[in-house]
Parts: sequence; C-alpha cells; structure tokens
Amino acid sequence: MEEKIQKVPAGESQMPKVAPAKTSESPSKPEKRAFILSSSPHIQAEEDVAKIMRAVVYALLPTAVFGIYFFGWRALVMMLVGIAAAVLTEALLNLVQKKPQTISDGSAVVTGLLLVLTLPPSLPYWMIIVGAFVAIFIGKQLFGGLGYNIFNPALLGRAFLQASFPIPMTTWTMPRTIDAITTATPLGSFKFEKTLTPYLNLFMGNVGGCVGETSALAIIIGGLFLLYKKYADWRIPVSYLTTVAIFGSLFWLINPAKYPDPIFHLFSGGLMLGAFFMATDMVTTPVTPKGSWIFGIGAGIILVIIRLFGGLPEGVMYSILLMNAFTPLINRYTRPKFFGEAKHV
Amino acid sequence: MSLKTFAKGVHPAEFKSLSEDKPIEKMPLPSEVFIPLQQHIGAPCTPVVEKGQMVKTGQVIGKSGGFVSSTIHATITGKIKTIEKFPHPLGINVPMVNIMAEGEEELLPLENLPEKWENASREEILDIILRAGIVGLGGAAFPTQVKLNPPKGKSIDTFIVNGCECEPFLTADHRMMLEQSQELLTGIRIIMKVLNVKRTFIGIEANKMNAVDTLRQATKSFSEITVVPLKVKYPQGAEKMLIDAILNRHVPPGGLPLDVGVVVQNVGTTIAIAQAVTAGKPLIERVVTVTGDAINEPKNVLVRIGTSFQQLLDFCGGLTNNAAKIIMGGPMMGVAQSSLQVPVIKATSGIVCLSDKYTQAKPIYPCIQCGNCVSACPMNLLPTRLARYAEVGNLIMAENLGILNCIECGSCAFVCPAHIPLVQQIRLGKLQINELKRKSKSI
Amino acid sequence: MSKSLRLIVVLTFTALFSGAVLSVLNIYTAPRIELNQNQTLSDAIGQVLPGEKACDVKVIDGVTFYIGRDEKNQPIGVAFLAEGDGFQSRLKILVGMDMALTRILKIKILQQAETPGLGTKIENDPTNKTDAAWFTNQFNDLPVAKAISYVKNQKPVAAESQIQAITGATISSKSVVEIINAAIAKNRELFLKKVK
Amino acid sequence: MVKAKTPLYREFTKGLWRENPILRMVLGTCPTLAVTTTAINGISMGLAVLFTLVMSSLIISLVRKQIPNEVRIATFIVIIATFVTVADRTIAAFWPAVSKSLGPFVPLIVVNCIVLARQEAFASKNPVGRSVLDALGMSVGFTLVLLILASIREIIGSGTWFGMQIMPPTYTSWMVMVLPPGAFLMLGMLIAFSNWLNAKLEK
Repeated sequence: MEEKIQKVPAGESQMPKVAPAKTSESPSKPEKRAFILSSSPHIQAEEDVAKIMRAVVYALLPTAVFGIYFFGWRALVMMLVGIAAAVLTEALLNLVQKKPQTISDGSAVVTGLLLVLTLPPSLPYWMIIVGAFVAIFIGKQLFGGLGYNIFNPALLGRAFLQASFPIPMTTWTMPRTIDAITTATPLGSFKFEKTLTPYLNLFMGNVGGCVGETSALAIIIGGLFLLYKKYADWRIPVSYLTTVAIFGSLFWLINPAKYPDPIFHLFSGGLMLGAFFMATDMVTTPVTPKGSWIFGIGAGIILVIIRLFGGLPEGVMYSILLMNAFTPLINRYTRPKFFGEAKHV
Repeated sequence: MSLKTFAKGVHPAEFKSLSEDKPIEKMPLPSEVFIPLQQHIGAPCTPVVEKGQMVKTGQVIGKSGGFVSSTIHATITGKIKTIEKFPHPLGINVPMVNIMAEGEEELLPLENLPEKWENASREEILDIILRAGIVGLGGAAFPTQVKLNPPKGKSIDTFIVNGCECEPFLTADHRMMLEQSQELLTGIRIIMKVLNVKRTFIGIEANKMNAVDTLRQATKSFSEITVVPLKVKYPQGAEKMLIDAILNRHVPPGGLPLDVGVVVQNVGTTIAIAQAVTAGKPLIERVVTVTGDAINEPKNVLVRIGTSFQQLLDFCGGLTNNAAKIIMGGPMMGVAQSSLQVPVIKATSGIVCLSDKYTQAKPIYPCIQCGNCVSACPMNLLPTRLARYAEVGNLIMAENLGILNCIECGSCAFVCPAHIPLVQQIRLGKLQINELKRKSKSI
Repeated sequence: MSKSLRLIVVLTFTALFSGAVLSVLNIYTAPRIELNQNQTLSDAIGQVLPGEKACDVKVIDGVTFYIGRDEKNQPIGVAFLAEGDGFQSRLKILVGMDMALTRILKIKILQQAETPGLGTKIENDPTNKTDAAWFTNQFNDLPVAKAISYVKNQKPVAAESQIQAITGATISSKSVVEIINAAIAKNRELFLKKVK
Repeated sequence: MVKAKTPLYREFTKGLWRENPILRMVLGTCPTLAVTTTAINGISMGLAVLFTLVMSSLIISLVRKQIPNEVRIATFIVIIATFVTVADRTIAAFWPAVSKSLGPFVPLIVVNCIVLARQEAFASKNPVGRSVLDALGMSVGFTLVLLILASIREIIGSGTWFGMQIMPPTYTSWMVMVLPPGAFLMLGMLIAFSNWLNAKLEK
C-alpha cells in the first residue's frame, strides 16, 4: 500500500506526467516508450464542470424562450447583456488578480442568465450590468471563485439590485403588451389587493413578473431535464415544493379568506425557478442527501413565512440565501454514518 | 427479482468483451524471470538460494519471514543470475531473484502431501498453503494461511468466494470460473473444512451469467454452496461490499470480515489452494488478463510469476502505437507502470493497456460541491471534505471524518466532474496520519 | 492614606466632578431642549390645523386632544396623535381633523424610521421635485366618513376617501392609512361623546 | 513607559493613518456603520467623538497619577460618560435636527472602544500634551474615515452631499448604500483599499 503511494508523490502528480523510460536494468529488448503515470482511478465518468454548466444553460432555454415570447425582444437583449456582463466581469477580475482565466467553466454564463431571469422585464440595462458585476465580484470572486462562494451569486446580485433599486425592481409589465403597461405580480395583487390570478395563466406564465419566473411550465420542462441528467439533486425541489404546499395549505385551511391556497403558492412568483435552478445550485447547497432534505424544508418554511407574514410579497430569494448561509452547518451535522458505524452484524 | 447489492457505488463501462470469451492460454516459458522476494503483505522472505545456483521450478527460493508472510518459489528451471534490487510494479526497487532458463524444465511438487485431503488435519492443510506460497490473488496479496486461521474467539460461520471481478476490463476470474469449476469446488470444500463452516456463497456479478450457470451446475449436489448473482456495480468485489450484498452484514469501521463471522477468498486463490493441496503445486503461475485498447490481442494468459510485462505483452501481440498507459490491475485501483521491465507478481490480476484516448489530461476545476462523490462512496464518507482536509494538512478533521475508512476504490474520483484527484489526496492524508500514529507509538 | 480609602476618595471626587459638570450643563440646556420639544409639537399642531392661533389640551380617557382655535377663539379643529407599526419602525402621526371628525384637515408624520428612500417617502419624497410631501398632502381635506383606502397604479378618488400608495413602499403607505383609520375610529366616539 | 523619543507630531499623525482606529484597528464600527448615511451625520458623530475623546484624555492624563489601578476603568467610564452627556445634551439643545437623526448613537459613544482604549492605552500613561495630541489624532482620523464613508454612501445612495443635490437629476439612487448592507460593503471596501494601499506604501 505504501509503495503504491511513494510511486506517485501527491502534489506533484496533479497532472499526469511522463516518466523517463528505464534503461539500465533492462534484461531484454527494452521498450523505448514513456508511459503516463498517474494515480488511480485511470478511467473517469464523462462528467465535467463545464458540461454541467452547459446543461444548466440548456435547461434554462425553455424558460428563456417563454420569457422572450411574453416580454419581447427586450428580454433577449437583457439576457445577452446579463451574460456578457457576468463573463466580462469574471474575465476582468481574473486579469486584475493575475489569476488563470476561469470563464471557460461556464459558471459565469449560468450566473448571468439566471440573474436576468429573476429580473423585471423593464429593468434598465445598466442595472443588469451592475447586478451581474455584483453577482460575480462580491458573490463569487471575493470568496475565492467558483466552488468557494457561500451564497448563490445570481441571487446575491439580485438581492443587491432589490436593495439598491427597489422601485424598478418591483415595477412589472403585462406580458405581450407593446408599451409596457404596468401591472402587479400575482403575489403582489394577492398580498395587497387580495385578488387571485387564474391558475392557467399562472401555469403558462401569462402574468406579470420576472423575465423567467412567470411560466411554471417552461421551468418544469427544464428542471425535469436537469433532474433527469442528475445535475440537480431531486431532493431539493421535491422537499422545497412539498414543504411550501403543506405549510401553505395549513394556513389556507385555517383561514382560506386570508391566505392563498397551495396551488397558488406553488405556481406564483419565483418559486419554480428557485426550486429547480437556484436551490439546486451545487456550490451553495448541502452535499449530503439528508442535508438536501433539510435545505429544501428550511427554505420552504422561510418562504411561506415571508410570503404570508413578511413585508415583501415574495420570499424565494431570501429563503434560498438564508439557507445558503446554513449550508456549511447542515453539511457538518448531516454527515452520513460511516459504513458499518451504525449496523454491525 | 432485483439482484442483491450494496448501497451507493458507481457503474463504469465494463470493457469486458475484449477478453471474456478468450479461453485461458498458457504462455510458453519465458527465457528469464525476476521473482521479487516480497509479493505479499507482511514480512519479506529471506532468500535461501545463492547467485549462480541451479534451481528447479517449484524450488523454494524465499522462506517465510514471519507470521504474516508467505513462501516464494522458483518459477522456471534455470540458473540464478543475480539477486539484486529491480523495479517492482508497486513502485520502488525491491530485491529480486533473477533466474535465466537453463536445462530441462522440471517441477518439484510440494512434499508431505496427505493421501486424501479429506483426511488431513486443519493444521496440515494450513501448512501446505503456507508452503505453497498462496496469497490473495485478487490484488491484495494477503497471505492466505493467515486469513484462513482466524484468531481464537472469532467464530466464522460463512465462507464467501469472491467471483465479482468488478473492475472493468478484467476477465481472469471469469475464465477460471468457467474453465476450472471443478478445482474451484474442491478449493471451496477444502476451505470449508479448514474454517469449519457450514455454508458458502459464491458471489458473481450478473454480467457473468454463464459462470453463474456453470457453477450452479457444478455445485448442484452441494446444498451448502449457493451461487449468488449480484448486481453489476463497482466496487461489488470489495470484501465489505460483498459481505453487505450477500449477508447484509456491515463490517465495522477499522474491522475485518472475520469480525462479522465471514472469510472471503478470491476465485483464483481458492483454485490455487485446490491445486496445492490435491496436486502439490506451489504458486508459480497465475492467470492474468492482458487487455485494453492498446494491446493488439487481448487474452487471458496463464503465466509464470516473474515473467516481465514486456514478454507477456509481446505474447499478446505487443502494444499498439498509441499506447499511453500501462496499468497493473484494473483501471479503478490498479497502478500505472513507467516501465515494462517489471515482473508479473502474485497480485497481478491483469495488465490493462490504455491508449491516449483514455489518458488525455482533463482540466481540474475547483470543487463545486456537487455531492457526486458523496453519493458514490460505498463507505459513506465525504470524499471531497477528506481530500480537502488532507490537502491543507488538517489531519485531525480528516481523521474525524473517517479518512482511515477509505478503501481507495476510486469511485469518488471516477464521478468527480471537477476531476479532482480525490483518491490521491485521501491516500496522502491516510499515509500522513498512519505515519504520525507510528511515530507516537514508537515514542 | 490606606488603599481602600484612596479608592473611595478618588471615585467620590470623580463622581462629584461629573455631577458638577452635568448640573451646570443641565441649567443651560434643559430649558432649550424642552423648548425644542414644545416647539416641535406646537409647530406640528399649527401645521395640521391651518389657521390655529391658540390651542387647548384636553385629555380624555388617556388620549390627548389638541383643540385649535383661530384668532376669534373659535374652535377650528382637533388634533391627536395616531401611533402604530410601519414597515420596519414605529410611526407617530399627528392628525388634524374638523371638530366633527369627518374630514382630515392635514396630517404630519412626527416620527418614522422607514426604509430610507422608500418608506421615508411617506414623510419626504425627494424624487418628486414639485411636491416632496405629496403623500401626506393627499390627506389634506380628505373626507373620512368611510375608512380611508389606498389604490395602486390608478388615480385615487378623494371623494371616495382614496389615496395613492407609494410605489415600492406599499406596506408603509398601507400602515399610515391603517394607523389613521384606527385612530379616527377610536377617537371619534371618545371625542364626540365627551366634548359635545 | 513613556515613549519619550517619539516626536510630538507623531502622536497626532499616527491616528490619521498608521494606527487609524477604523481602518487599521477596526474599532468603533457600531457608530461607523450606523450613522454614516449622510455626510452631515458622519461629521457630527466624528465631532462628538472628538470632543469626548479630547476632553476625557485631557482630564484623565491630568489626574493619571492619582487614579488607583483598581478603579481606573470605572473612573474612565464616569469621566467619558460625563463628556458624552455634555455632547449629547448640547446637540439636543442647539441642533435638534442632528440630534434626531443621530438617534441613540451619541449616548453610545460611552461604550465606543476607541475612547476607552485611548484612555487605557495612552492617556493614563502619558503627559497631558501627548495625550491631547493623541486624542486629537485619533478622533480626527476617526472623523475623516466617517466623513469619507458617509460621503460615499450619501452620494451613491441619495445623490446628495451634505444635503446638496450633486448627482444629475436623472440619477437613480442606489438605495442599498443607505441601508445597513451598504454600510458593511463600503466599510469592507475601504478597509480592503487601505490594506492594499498600505502594502503598496510599505514596499
């Protein structure tokens, strides 16, 4: 066992290196070839961070297309601006810090796109750039880059925009209108005017809201693709949505006049997008299966509390960001029992 | 009916079709052999021959150097050219006996064999196994007579034959199960006698259903022997996973199979025991799968221990031009070789030759906490954390998180999308912790 | 001097020094501070009861009413404090009404610490260049025979007791409306019964 | 005890940069974060601290030899509290608007670690002149950072500086800057910038 290790001194062999061919002790016709030395395993699954990021972008495509359909070409320009700003920010920061370029991993593209999908369709372009900059700079690079950030960068960027520009961030336009008639989101109109939006509109996305949050249908299509590819932990959307449904119906049963029904909870606001694409961000959510359940349940409870009792109509962003903060703790306390630790004979 | 298996693990592509239908071929005797004086876990052997001396096949050239040790035999008839350090497939140079073929090949069988093994005592059989130099042929090379002699107080109720061969590419055990089922059966019966157990399971992954059928046929009249097809999943052949799959017993952390009343032996080892006890044949040769996409003729070869990889590969048509990596063992846990001069040893279950198609350096990303490694680890560890703690030298945290339980199966690194060398970092951490423990003990 | 005695002496002197400084300070600042506070309140009363020249203070069941009189000493209206929770702070609003408590004359936010730039617009909206106090001004001469309500994204009808909520600060706007509604409902009965 | 060899002017200048209470020692962050929403608040707070710190250092340095070690903290606190009250009441009496916007943070100067730390670390061990210079330097350094932080926050967050509109009318205020997160963010950036600058200067 030890000899094995001495053969490939760790640290040196991060990259497979070519070893010089031995010559002196050759007993018979030496093969003059150099073979690659590296640590086991010598084969790997066809997985790759960049590939995962690409898959997330593909999964977001239906949502993006629906967004463009409902909110016009401006939505497409917004997405392009967001992606470009995020990628440029990361490239620039790497350049300034004299670090190796990391934009090829594709995470900045995902962050930029996700950010735009959670923004109101009439938001000025320069605010999108600010949001993308904050998402990448404060949300990711300040922590040390991809993999080290605590909070979902896109949500952090959005939180910054929400705090900075509350009015543009809560000005909604009616879908498929030419000159942007302002309207309220389904959650907003319920919270402040106690009016419900028809379910079919909620499901298809023909309501006021963020570029990529209105159509539950599109999000579910993309989300299921991610789950199928196993690039998202199914436990999180399942536990998140179930908790919202159960916790939401609890209040609904207590007072149906005051609190909305669970279906409205599920399909309104950013819950679907959050559940499938934000709460499943690998970096900022627990690695253990049990942790994923806790994350989803926690986020669901926080969401319902914010929606029903908080000042804001929507709470997806904060519910996920808050649970992000708990992720290291959850990871620590949900370590699986070692094989054989619990059960012996 | 769903097949038995363990939790988690991975499912790499199998690549077994390259050699699974190739009957075992006997390789002609090599012109020279290099026989390491240590091919097993435990104390090295002390040489009992001298330079220039003539030896016959099967003659003892290295004697057991302790309780956990084995015996080394000459594997061809010839003259000892030298006893020096030569490169060993597990790294560093170790003392080897270099024999040049000379004169008529002649096999010296083991002495003092019982007439019928059924009448031999347990101690007699264990002694034969020690003298035959039999060690675990699955890759661990643990001296078999030690494994079959559990300490007092441990009661063994089950014997399991490990026919999983879960590593991709390898087919040696598969072929042996097909071609040597009778010897396997004899070996099982000998071991059952030694261990005094009443039941035996033969665990075989379901991608070798012909072996399952063959062995079911062979063991038809032995009700205490059950052939269990298992789900194809890596590392099904790891002892702890195998016991979990068949008996649903979990070996405790830091424990051994005998802690849960089980002894596991590899197919090849069991056959070697049968050959030693019934025919007096010492362990001088073994079946090696030579395979991969960079070898011209993948084969299962019966080859003398000590034959150089070069000669063995030449027998299999030689390497292709794009050969880039030579692995002793399977691709998941095997050891990459820098030279083809190293000899086949008792633990060489296969030689996998990979072309540059498999060896392209993949970019290493930072860990994105995807949890793939956590879902893959059969030992229920958090590989990404362990690797990270080992990397930054936080050995206390690493040990608290169970780094020493790692069986280095490679499942985590296999699934890692960031291509982090998890196994390597964890192995380094284990090494450092064991080093510290040794030091603190010696003070 | 023994150690403990020295401790006592030093502490005593320090306390004496402190007391002396603060006493002197109090002589000079206390009247001004009181004046400031009274000034704030009487200014506010003057603002919510336009034309007020003098003011009677009446306490009914623990609620203080300020009855303003014009130069002819005729009562022109009554002011009282409405208090409640806003979005993130306690709101104190001085409400000036006619003597029948059916119409608001004017209101003034005395205390709030709402979200800067958003909720604070209930008091002062710098983005509205023509009328920074447009929100409170909506309550000027607002009939309140029925409870005040707020509307969003549409024109309020003053005759219907409607006001426009602040975009992005719906909760603060709503709080102001609810606090005023509650105070009027409670005080109307109290005041009309006891005073008339 | 007494660093006699230090030139006098150094006692003043060290607080400006080398030992700046906020940037280098990260003391007194509570008022720093809380009141720096507008430049006027920032500078008022700074001046209140300046008054308290200078007066306390003066008195404590004067009587430093009389104060027994056992009760020194109690004595310091009483003296500091006295001057804080003086500052608080004076502001309330003469500038009620400022008093209202600073809220409870003037009385909280009592527990501001900068003030107590200078008494404990400096005024109680040094002659009057040096102590006053030290106090001046520290509080000026504190005030300057407060002013810078508050100016940035006011300009970005409200588009004004000392209440004057200085951004174009089309400017959209970054509300986050006048909110607590903006305070943390800007303070962090300022400290990061000063560390970076310091590293550059030392080279």
